[in-house]
Amino acid sequence: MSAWEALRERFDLPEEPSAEEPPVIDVSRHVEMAAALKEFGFTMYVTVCATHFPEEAPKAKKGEDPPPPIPEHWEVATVLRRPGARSETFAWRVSVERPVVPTLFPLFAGADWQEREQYDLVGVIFEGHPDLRRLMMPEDWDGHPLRKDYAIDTRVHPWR
Amino acid sequence: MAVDEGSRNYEHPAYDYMERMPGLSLAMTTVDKVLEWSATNSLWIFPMATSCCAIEFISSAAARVDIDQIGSVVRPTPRHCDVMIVAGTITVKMAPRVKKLWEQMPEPKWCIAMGSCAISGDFYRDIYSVVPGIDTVVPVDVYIPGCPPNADQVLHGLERLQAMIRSDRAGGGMPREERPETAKMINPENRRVGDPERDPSLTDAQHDASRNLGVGANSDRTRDARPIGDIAEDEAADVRGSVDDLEEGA
Amino acid sequence: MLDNPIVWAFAIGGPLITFLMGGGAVATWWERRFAGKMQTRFGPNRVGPQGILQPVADAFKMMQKEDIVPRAADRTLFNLAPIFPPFLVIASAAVIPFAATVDATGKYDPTGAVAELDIGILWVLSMAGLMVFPIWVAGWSANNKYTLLSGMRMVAQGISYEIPMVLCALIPVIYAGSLSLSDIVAYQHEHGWIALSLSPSMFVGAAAMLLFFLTSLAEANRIPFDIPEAESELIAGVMVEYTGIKFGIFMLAEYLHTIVAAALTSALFLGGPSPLFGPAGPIAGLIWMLGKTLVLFVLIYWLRWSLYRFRSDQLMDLCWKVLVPMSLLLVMLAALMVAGGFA
Amino acid sequence: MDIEDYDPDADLMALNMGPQHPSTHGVFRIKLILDGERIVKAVPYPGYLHRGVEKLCEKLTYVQITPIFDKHDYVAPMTNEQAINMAFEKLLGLEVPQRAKVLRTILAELQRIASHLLWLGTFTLDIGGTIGGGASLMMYTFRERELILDLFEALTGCRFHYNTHCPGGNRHDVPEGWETVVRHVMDTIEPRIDEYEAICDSEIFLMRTEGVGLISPDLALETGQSGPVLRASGIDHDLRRDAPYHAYDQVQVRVHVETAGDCLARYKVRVAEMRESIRLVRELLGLLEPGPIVGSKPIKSLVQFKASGGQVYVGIETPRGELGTYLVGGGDQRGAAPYRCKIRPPSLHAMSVLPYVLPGHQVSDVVTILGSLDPIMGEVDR
Repeated sequence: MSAWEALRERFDLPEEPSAEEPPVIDVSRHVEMAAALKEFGFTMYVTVCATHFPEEAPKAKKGEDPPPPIPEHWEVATVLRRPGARSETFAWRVSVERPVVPTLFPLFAGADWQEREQYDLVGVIFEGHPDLRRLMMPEDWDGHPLRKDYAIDTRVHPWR
Repeated sequence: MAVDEGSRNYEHPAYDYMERMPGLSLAMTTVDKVLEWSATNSLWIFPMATSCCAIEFISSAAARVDIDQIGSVVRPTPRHCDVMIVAGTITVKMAPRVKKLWEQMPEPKWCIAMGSCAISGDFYRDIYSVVPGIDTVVPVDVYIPGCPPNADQVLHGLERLQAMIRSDRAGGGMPREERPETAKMINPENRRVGDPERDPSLTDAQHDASRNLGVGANSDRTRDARPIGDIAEDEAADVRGSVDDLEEGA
Repeated sequence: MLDNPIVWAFAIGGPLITFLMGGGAVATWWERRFAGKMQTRFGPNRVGPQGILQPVADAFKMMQKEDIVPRAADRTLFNLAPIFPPFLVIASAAVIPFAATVDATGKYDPTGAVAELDIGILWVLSMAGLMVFPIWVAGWSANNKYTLLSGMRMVAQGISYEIPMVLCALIPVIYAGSLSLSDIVAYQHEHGWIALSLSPSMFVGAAAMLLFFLTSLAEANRIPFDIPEAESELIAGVMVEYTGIKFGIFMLAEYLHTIVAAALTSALFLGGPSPLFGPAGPIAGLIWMLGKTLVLFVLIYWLRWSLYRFRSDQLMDLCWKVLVPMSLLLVMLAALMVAGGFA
Repeated sequence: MDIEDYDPDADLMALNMGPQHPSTHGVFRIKLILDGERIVKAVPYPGYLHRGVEKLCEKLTYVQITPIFDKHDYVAPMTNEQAINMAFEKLLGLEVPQRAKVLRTILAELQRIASHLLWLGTFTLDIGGTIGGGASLMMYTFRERELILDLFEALTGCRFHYNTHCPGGNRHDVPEGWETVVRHVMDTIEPRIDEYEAICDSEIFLMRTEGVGLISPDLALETGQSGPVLRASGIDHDLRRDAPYHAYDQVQVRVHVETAGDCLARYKVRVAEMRESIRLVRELLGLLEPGPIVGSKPIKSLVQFKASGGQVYVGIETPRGELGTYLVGGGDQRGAAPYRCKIRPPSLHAMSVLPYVLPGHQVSDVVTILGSLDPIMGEVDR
């Protein structure tokens, strides 16, 4: 039985895994999902990717009222891997309106630096992370460079 | 040139003695020739090797090229070196260290920017964390273009530097290449935290943001098995003054 | 006139110091060429024939460099420390006989030492023991954590390795029954070299020579014992903060130390100027002495460019758990040999 | 463990290694709290080479991104190009022709040999010192590495930073006689690996590496180790065999696993991988059949490829471990550029194990352990 089948009922996943669309689950079940997968053999922490989606107004169709704007939100995708023969990955997403996501550090020590990096660059707070400092940028840097409203050439520091 | 080079006209005090000593001043030309010969043929290198170019720089010390031919040795401490070769991208976080290490080198000293990242930032030049050219931080004498330059180009760059030093000693001055756009690239939009010129509202907003999102509230530990201490202990070590914020020799 | 010890000291000491200094300088060039050949590189080859003027260029360049004393350093000690290492090394070379004369009666008389002390070995070993101090002072006074660690390592290593070194140096003393290096050489001329005679005592002698050679490598900070100057972790050891010619003096002292260690080993265990075959005149003695020194010197650099380095605790383990007991055992064996009349 | 709790009377010293240090493999800073020479605590500070690659990827089109990926792991650019281009191909739904697949696999294996050669040289440099035996071995390994770089130069025109992969295929087909030269180079390198082993089979090398830097299998998995570090800890996992991509399903990859988990085991795994790569290159050269090397859509313009808003993750086995790319497609509005590109660098995970491993070791072991993890700071910091 594949991991997908085992977890489908419990987490309301779609019928078939999609190659391009990792399932979105509720943020309250984020840690539960990781724990369930870890029990299922997905013991290797691969990556976490936080993406910033600023507020966006979709294009209105002709003759219709413009649809309501999509509010600013963050998506945090997590990938785990089952090591060994016929290794496979499992990815899922959580979507949040405030950039606060529970940490996976108690489950996977490898989440330590990856989450610090996402906090540093995207500004997502991993709640419960014991040591959430900036990893890449200097400690006194302003802003989170990978947010979409952060201009690419915003240099905060004078460097000499 | 964006970098103040007023302090670069270094002359060893021995020259002064030699000029005043009767008789020896006649031999100045010969002595100066010997000194120039020795200075150009013993350029010891401090490798500010950060990224890709560092690998090619190591190759230049290896079998095919071997910069040891012209007497260049790589020494790991800036105090022993004559030439700083900046090989690789320098970031905003690293630039103060480069500056400090440059200042730790004894005069007379020269700087070579190796590779397009060190010269102009390459295609990282517009990125928030990258210094667009090391010549905004330290004065550069020789540029070795390439991404990365081949190993033999490093040897060629050193030989160009030798020619420059000879020209300088002969009174021709140090011919150097300039990048005119350097000067206007050094003013950042925002000031560093703690800088009096910084807009206080920025600092307040940052504090508010972190407080609202609960960064400080999260610092209690969740795992007992973790062998390293948490951030508070780390800070404590800093407060006790036991940390040299920057390396002395490294 | 040469009977006057002061005239003698100048007559011999001047050439000796010149030779050692020049030899130290040439050694730097030679080592770089040698390393180049070992590593399929060229090595310095631009200044002078085969790049032999490279040490001259390096020395003049170092003299031109700015002299930096770190603000936090202890200025007096920092400036004082580089003076002593070459002084101590040359002083310890003063008692090594570099040649020998044979008078009409056939009496072999090693000579050529600046001062023929009766306690020659004691002098050499005490000078070697003093070497720890300038290096520790250099490490301490620079007020840098890397130099401090390096100085501490140097003290620990120097003091520990002195013990097996002294014990191994005792074995020629036991055999020859004298503390004078000239007497030891004369004994070896008569009875065969301590490390290479055809008697039962040879095994003890050869083992003692091996241990003595190893410990003198440690005293001279050569690989595999160069943890005080472990540049992959401690950057450049105690020399991190020294600029220009002060650093150059330290470097020179290291090379001198190597030469003197090789000369001492050959005098103590390989007969010094005593020839293996052929005539035993002063010139032949000088050539033999230099030849033996050169062979050991090449060996040191051969080892240096092929071996890795110990960790500091492993170094101490090696000293206290292996070298000290072994050298004690060797001393006892040597005493038994002498008592049993084998030597 | 709190410093004060550890020993109130101890005179602890904080030693700052880096960011510019001869043995940190680039600009890496690590703060060591020392008790004498013993490490009580180690705090790493990466980020001195953060070049904002991920932000830059959002500004460029799919075709433009490949040369940037060359630079982020500058010791193995070939495998980096493959990682990002495989992610593009999955997102854009492009097929790679058979010849390009085999060629990519050959290039990846050659790159693995070159990367491990460089690692061996720098590792022994850390143990033996820049003036010592380590430097000698480093010169030898660089001599052999140059041979492989020459192969790449003949193929792409560059010593590194090749930009030879593109979405859907390769740019450069092999020149005439290239296969013969590859075989010749393999024949040259193979006996030399035995020589390196003979050099490293010395008592001092074993003393410095055996039992040093132990990483248990649990710790290795939990901290997300991959590649040789993981295999040295006894986990039998290699993406080339377990999740084959390119032409790895057409050959049999033998995975070398060591159980000790120390620096010596990592050394053994990498040396065995070099031999295995030589064998694979020879086998793969036989599979290189004539055919196109670019897929159905040769590149004509920079904005040719448009992706939906999908999200994909692709991980491949580089010399350092699993290099993955998490791509968020551009969607309708920014179709020609990725919306978000997250790189999963193996070196970052390798370095994050340092605080767990270093305490209890000596200062000299720091460089040994750091070197045995084979970190590339360009990859850690990006």
